[in-house]
Amino acid sequence: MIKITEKHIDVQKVIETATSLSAGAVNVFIGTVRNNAHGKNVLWLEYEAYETMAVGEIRKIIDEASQRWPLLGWAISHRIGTLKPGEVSVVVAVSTPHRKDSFDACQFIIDTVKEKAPIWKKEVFEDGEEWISARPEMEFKG
Amino acid sequence: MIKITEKHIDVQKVIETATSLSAGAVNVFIGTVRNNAHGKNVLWLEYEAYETMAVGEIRKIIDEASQRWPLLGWAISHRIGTLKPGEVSVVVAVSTPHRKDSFDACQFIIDTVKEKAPIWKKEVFEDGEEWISARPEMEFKG
Amino acid sequence: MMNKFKIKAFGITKDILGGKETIIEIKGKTVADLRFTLNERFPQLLGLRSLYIAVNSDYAEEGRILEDSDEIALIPPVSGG
Amino acid sequence: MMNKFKIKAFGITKDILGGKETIIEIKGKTVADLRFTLNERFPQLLGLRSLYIAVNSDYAEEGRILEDSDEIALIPPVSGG
Repeated sequence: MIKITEKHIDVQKVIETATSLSAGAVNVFIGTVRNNAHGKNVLWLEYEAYETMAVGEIRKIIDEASQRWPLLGWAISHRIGTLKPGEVSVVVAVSTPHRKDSFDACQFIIDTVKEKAPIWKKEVFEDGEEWISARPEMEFKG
Repeated sequence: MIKITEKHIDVQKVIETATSLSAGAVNVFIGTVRNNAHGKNVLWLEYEAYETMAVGEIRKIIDEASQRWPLLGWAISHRIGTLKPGEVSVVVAVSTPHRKDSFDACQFIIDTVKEKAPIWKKEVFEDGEEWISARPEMEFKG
Repeated sequence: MMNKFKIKAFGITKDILGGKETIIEIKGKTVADLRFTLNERFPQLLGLRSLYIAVNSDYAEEGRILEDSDEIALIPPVSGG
Repeated sequence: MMNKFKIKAFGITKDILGGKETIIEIKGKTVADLRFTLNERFPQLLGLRSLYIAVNSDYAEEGRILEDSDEIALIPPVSGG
């Protein structure tokens, strides 16, 4: 299951979708909106996706993960729209026969999704807003 | 939260206990009972714990993880008693500011719990049963 | 030879181009030609850490020839997750 | 000098000793003395991949002197998770 959604993500449902009866291990990564960034209070985040392409890129990432690890089940849900601190922005869940593979595959997927999927977030502070990672000078602000 | 319980583990509750508003990342490991082992059908598993000591050993593992990674929240629940295939035997959840730490800390905790916590499982097959890892010759059966 | 393309813009490029979709007239018909015109008209694009151009939902190479029916999109540095 | 201790057994050691708790009479009073007697009375223990002895819920060293009030437990190879 690959889902890009404006609605609240049901973590339990993502986990259930990824779980297989023959799996012994499920690893789940949950990204949440932090209430602070660069020492400033985050009011909310705006997430935007190029949806058709995001689904296609994520599908390629899953295909590559499936070749490298024995995935018995997997599911990804990524939120878009307006998110407040504490809300879940992304959930990746994978199941494998043994636990090390579940960690490695899940980490590969979330790392690569963050690197390649066309999804963007803008942090909104009291005194302004910025698209994360867009400009080089932002690297020095953190 | 460290819990050794005979009751069904509520995964969502373990995750919520470990989640912090200032965390950006939550990693969750879920161990489930496989429906097969050594090529044989598993009917059910019996888990047993030396509870006071298990809680103490897990507490030490969490203390060590807290020194190595910036844990903002954590929770562990380990099931004991009779478990059928598909049921959840253990859940470890940790939250950290950034994602790599969440993977590393969660993996350290589950690896070390499996190595040190006094908890045992017996697999029950149609034609017998065995305490996992108890005898050296079992290493050659897998 | 001038060619018109409709360009989708996301994230910070939506702010720079001033909208989700912009019609751009370019000389030539490759991805590189489009990039040249975009940089000329919207020099702020040069301040981005990276800018990829996607054609029909795939990252495109600079030499690719654009067709009228292509869906073309600007992909500034991604920051999902 | 003989000393009696109540020993908790878990996992496969519960099967080998024939119950959750067993009274063992040993010569001496260290963990090593207890281990010697256990191996003699229950030679199947020697077939285990490892056997630790816990005192008051902590892994104990062989030289540790056992007290009457100690909670003593056999810890065969663990297999939780």
